[in-house]
Amino acid sequence: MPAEYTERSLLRYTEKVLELFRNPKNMGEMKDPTVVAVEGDPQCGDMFKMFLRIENNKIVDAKFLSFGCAANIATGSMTTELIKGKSVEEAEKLTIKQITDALGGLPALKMHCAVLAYKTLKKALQEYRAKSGGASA
Amino acid sequence: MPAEYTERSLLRYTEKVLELFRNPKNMGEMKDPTVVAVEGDPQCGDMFKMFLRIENNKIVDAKFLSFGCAANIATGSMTTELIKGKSVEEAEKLTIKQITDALGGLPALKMHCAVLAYKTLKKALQEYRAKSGGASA
Amino acid sequence: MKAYLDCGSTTWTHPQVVQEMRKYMEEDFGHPIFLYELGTRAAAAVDRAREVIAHSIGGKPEEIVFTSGATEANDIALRGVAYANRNRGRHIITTKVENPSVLRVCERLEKEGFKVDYLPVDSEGFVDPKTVEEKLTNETILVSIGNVNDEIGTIQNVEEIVKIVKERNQHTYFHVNAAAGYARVPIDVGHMGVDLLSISAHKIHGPKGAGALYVREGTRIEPIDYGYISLSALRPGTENIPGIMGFAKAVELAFDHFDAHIAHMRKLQARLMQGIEDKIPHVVLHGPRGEKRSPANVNYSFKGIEGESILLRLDMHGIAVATGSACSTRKLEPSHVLSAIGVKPEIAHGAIRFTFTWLTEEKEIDHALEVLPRVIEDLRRISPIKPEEM
Amino acid sequence: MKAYLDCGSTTWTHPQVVQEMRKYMEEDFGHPIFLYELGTRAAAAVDRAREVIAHSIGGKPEEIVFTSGATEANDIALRGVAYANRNRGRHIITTKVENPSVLRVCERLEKEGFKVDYLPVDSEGFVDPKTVEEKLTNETILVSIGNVNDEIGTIQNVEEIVKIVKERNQHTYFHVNAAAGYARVPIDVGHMGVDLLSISAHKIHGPKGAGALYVREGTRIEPIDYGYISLSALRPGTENIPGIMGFAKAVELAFDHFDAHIAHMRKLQARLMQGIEDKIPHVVLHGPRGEKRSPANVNYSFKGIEGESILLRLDMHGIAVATGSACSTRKLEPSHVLSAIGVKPEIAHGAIRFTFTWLTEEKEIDHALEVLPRVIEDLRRISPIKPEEM
Ligand SMILES: Cc1ncc(COP(=O)(O)O)c(C=O)c1O
Ligand SMILES: Cc1ncc(COP(=O)(O)O)c(C=O)c1O
Repeated sequence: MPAEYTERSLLRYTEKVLELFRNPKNMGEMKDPTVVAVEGDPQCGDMFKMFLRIENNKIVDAKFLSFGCAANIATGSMTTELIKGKSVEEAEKLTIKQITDALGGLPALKMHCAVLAYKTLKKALQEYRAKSGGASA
Repeated sequence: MPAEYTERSLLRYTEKVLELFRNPKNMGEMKDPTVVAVEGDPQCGDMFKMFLRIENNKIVDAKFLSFGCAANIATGSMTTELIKGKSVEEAEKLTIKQITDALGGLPALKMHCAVLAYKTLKKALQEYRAKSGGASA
Repeated sequence: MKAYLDCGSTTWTHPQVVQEMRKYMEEDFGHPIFLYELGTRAAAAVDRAREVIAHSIGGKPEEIVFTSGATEANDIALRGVAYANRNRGRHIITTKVENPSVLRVCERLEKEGFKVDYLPVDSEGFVDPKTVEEKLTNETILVSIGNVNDEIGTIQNVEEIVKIVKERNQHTYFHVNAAAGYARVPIDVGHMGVDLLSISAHKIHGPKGAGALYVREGTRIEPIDYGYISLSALRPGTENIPGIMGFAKAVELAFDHFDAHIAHMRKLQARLMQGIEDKIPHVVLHGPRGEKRSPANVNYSFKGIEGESILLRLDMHGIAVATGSACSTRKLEPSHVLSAIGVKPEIAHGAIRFTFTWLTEEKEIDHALEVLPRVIEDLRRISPIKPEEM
Repeated sequence: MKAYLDCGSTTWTHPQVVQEMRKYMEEDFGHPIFLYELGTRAAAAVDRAREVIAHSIGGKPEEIVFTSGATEANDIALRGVAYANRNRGRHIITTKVENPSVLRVCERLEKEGFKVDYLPVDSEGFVDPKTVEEKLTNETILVSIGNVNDEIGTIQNVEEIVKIVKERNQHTYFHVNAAAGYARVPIDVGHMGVDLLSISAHKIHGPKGAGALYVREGTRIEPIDYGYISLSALRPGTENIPGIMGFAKAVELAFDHFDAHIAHMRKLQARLMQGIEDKIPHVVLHGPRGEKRSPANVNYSFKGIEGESILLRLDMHGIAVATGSACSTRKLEPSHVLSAIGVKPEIAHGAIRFTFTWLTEEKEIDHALEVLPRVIEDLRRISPIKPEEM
């Protein structure tokens, strides 16, 4: 049977996603971040803002704001959790798959929300490199 | 909505029909009938046999046998009831509508069963006329 | 405390309905086509159900075709009439704000060579009868317009539109998808002059899997499905008798105190709207106010935040609501209804629909009104967008 | 004393099934597409039902499509596959003894330009696999054969026929209407090699209005109905969740002691056949004897009298049976199945079908055996035809 006729799992969240939606981590504004990046567009349904505080090339804190769905919020929580305490190089190596795997998977239709958080992180790291003059490894 | 799409009443019997099916009148063989007639064909699903005893141009008794459905049996009962005690002329004037009206109506699909009893009566009366040399009025 | 405020999607089945169904599952369970007593009892029961349902919309019992729901009723109405009348013309008129169960069928008919016009609506969701008039041609065989919009509650002026259609051509059929309006607003097929009308049991505390299509006597229509014919050639298959009987019981319960039910829903509606507008800033009402809005529907956007997040937060407090297009969350596009009335996408994304029935309790509304302001505030705090700047 | 011996037409709903349905009507009544808790519970429930039903036929959960019954499942299977594969060919093979829910769809497809071959059967209702082989062409896209005949209980050798079909062309799809065979004979879609298989809940003490179509992964099929899509695009409309859950519960109950159930039915069958043949002269058995007959079916003609009269007489004693073509009494033609096995019309008219399940009690059979000889004798006395001369 063609996949398009069994759409039952296209929208379901894993327990992990729902847990991170209900009790998000690292949510909120950050005062004096080293770098801030915004991605997305409210017209398209979501917008994501990431704050990083980087000291000695290490991400000592990460926070985010989200105008988005549960997938967006959960991915933001997971992404910031995964990079906190890591070096900028390590954070640059983080893949989208690592994030979604850590979430126990995302419904196919919600993948673009995960990508948004990831893109914002990439943008923030690039900005940091540009600012600090360092190139990515 | 075209009638063919609402067939709910095409097969339902009236209480009167069911009553005459459960307790048929004039059913069985007759010894020494004045005239006997058979109509129908078991291959077509029904066969009807009518016995009439006629004295002085009056139908003093009528009986029937049926290889048929409830409509057939009920119509046989009603037809024989309606002609008993009548003159041959009166019986000849009996219409199919009088019979089915007396039954409270028949489902459209079962009309041909009513017609069979009626046809058998007509045949029996014709036979009687032929036998007794008298013509119908 | 719980608050089920998504009755527009589906409702719980009334215990008396369940009781009625049980009778036709455990006792009078016969197949209605057979002549033995169990069969005739089933058939007689279906006849009674037909009467109850016909009566509730002003039709005749023999004009009721039982279906598995409004989706199927709409499909039979639209394709059944289109196929049976294609030799008279291939033009159909509907609106941009119909339920997907109408729109998807229209799109299918377009693929099969029919021409469909999707009428625009104004900012409150109303069809301008003049736009219907403009689109009518000699080829128009069918017009399909829902009497109540399921998302924003707009009560369409069906009667006036029917008049325009029928004045232009007596033989243009008029279909109404009344799934969202049934038992919420008065319906009389004679008075309205409609030829076909779809309703669904599970929106009125009847069972899922039961619905009906009213088909005016004489309407040219043909089946779209084929197979074993039990009571109706327009809808093959063994009848869902318990579903049908449960549906009829739900109709009785819904229409028994119809005026009181409406008054109750109007009271809930006023309380909810007042509460939201008093307690929460930066909200946008979708759909009309007052008499022309279904008494069972409230729909607001909460600026700066996204609907799914609101929905899931409310769910954490036992409150069930719908968001965006209640029927097409899968598409991740802003609701087609909100788009059609001109709501900007970023506002549409924050739309929450609250729907209730005559059985919804005031304390459910109050619970929602207690929780909602906190949820909105929390989500706004973590949003990068400022509601006052939208 | 009553005896319900028309389980092939429909069955009563098991009280545990009703109990299960009540749960999904009054408590977990949510719409499965929505993300709040009530919705996800409903969706999870449907997933569980899918597993139970898939397991019972050896399929995978995602290969189950819920329908409103076998009629709809057959229609989706036949037209869905025909439409999706019409570019590969327009030839379909079925048999003369299929249920009307298959035959009517085939006739429809003929009208739409498909060519359908209706295979003959032998005097016991068996298809000769060679006749299938002879009819297969490069144009053959679909073969549809029921595994058990609903009128005369013939258990078809589906496996062998599938092998022939697949050897000739891997891409010719094989559909089985298993409405009459499900829970009566073992079914394993993997072992049988079939691509599509239809089942119905109300024949196994589940609810009316629920059925399923098994569709093997990768099968080219398209919807035949359109509208609001909830969980499955192949079958639009809000799912009948209570029906689906009741269906799954019925499946559990039916398959829990499957072997014991079969043994019980075999015992009832032997008792009924022995009793009829011992007590009533001039009877004719329709369909095979022994292993190759469904354990749930007995079908005899009583010469010289007509089936409807027998049915109504038995009904006076609380006994429900079917006559002639159980599914087409409306046509007043002798059963197409009895015609196909060569039974003369005058014999076919006196055919009575007795069907039961694992829940039928021995005393029901005994009651029938007590009443039946008297009824037959009474009716023969008032028939103008002598049974010994037929
Ligand atoms: C306006 C409207 N039409 C049709 C439907 C579909 O009805 P059903 O669920 O009975 O198929 C719905 C509900 O989903 C609806 O709200
Ligand atoms: C063999 C067979 N196929 C199909 C059907 C139709 O199934 P349903 O009543 O679920 O539509 C029946 C019963 O009526 C049947 O016996």
